[in-house]
Amino acid sequence: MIRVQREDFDIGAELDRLAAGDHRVGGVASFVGLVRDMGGANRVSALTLEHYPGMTEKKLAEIEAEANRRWPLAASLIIHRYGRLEPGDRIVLVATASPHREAALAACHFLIDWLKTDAPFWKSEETPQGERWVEARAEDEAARQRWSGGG
Amino acid sequence: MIRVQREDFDIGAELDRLAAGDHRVGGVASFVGLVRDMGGANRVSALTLEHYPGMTEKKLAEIEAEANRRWPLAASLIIHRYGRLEPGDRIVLVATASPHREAALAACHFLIDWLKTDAPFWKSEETPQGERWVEARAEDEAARQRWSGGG
Amino acid sequence: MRLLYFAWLRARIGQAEEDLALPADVHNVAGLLDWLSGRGPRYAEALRDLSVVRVAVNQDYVGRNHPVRDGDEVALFPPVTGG
Amino acid sequence: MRLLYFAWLRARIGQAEEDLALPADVHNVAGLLDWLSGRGPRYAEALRDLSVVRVAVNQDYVGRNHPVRDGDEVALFPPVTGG
Repeated sequence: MIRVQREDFDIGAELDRLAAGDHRVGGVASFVGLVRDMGGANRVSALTLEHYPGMTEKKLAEIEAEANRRWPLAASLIIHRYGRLEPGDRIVLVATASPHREAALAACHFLIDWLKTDAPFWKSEETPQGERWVEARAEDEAARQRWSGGG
Repeated sequence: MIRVQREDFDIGAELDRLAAGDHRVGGVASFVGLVRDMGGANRVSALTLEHYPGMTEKKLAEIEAEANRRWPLAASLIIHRYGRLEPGDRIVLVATASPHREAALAACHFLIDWLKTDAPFWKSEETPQGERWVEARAEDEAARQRWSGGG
Repeated sequence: MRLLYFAWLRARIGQAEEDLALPADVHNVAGLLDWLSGRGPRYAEALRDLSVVRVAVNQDYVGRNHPVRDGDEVALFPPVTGG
Repeated sequence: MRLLYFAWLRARIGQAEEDLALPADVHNVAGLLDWLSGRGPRYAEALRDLSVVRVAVNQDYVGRNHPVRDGDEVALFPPVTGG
């Protein structure tokens, strides 16, 4: 399941719901991305996430379908927020449930790596020097490339 | 932090507490292990987890220290339950918080893999054929070996 | 054709979207970017470094040779930074 | 010496722990396992296949050559299955 929303989410409730009643599930892996403020010269007082409504949902659904094609998942969930967020706020939740620990862990890792490079979101940060657009990181592209070649 | 307990835990509360107030944290990875019942001939109505009090805490603390040595973690948490549990019940929670997504994900994976082979817990299952001790899986040993050789 | 701009491309061009009639001699993404660059200083500035401009046609990432047609939804944006 | 048994080793031996005086000629884990096997049919049965018996001395995993001394806490158990 995918959700793109302005509102915060409740991790415990989401993870409980993910595997609820399915007793074949042996493991639930999750990743939560938070707004980070490293302080000092890189002080970030807030960030705003912009996205491409329509394409975002399409890409997240494709990414989720690909994870389900590669691993035997009982359930998966991607929630991505947009709008203005402050340090410590939750941005994204990726969660996977599977009978097998390795499948849940690998699929979760795959989903967040792909989402970083394929989901049309853009961050701008509020800093002491004014607003600035976050630049894409080469490491994110490299992390994504690891999963190329058909799992 | 490590905890060995009979009681259930609240994932949302634990994950919130893990990174609370630390704005350098950009990602929280977690894995929850659940009691699984694959049904059919392998029907499991409950399992009982026995452990070695004293050594369990020692080993979990060593595993956690090793993860913190290998990756730049802001916080980590292992909660492992013992006693009688039913399908769908939570057994274990591993969670890691880091400024860096890759560190949080890798450390979480490492912790659950090591815990599977190094923490002195034993499961016995209640099945239609009576009680049986769960046997160790070669895959778990192989998964653990991947992390050998100093990170 | 509907054009959408995101992030600093939106900021530099000064609008989030516009409807344009595609010139007859523009057949693909490369041609569209070239034609847009000539529409004024804001476009020229926004599209100065095409190595950091990504394009989606009808909500799929495409390369520079991808065809464009009137009726398409074409989006221009920098490399994504979500997650 | 304090001996602890877990999982099916506890079940087969019939107790969770016992205090024993270490015979003078037992110096390491291998010697201890050999001596224990001779203490009766329950021990012999429990320790029949040593390939599935793990040993911890003072709460650390050890090999068969590890020394044992009176005063040690020695635990015998099958391969672990937690998590």
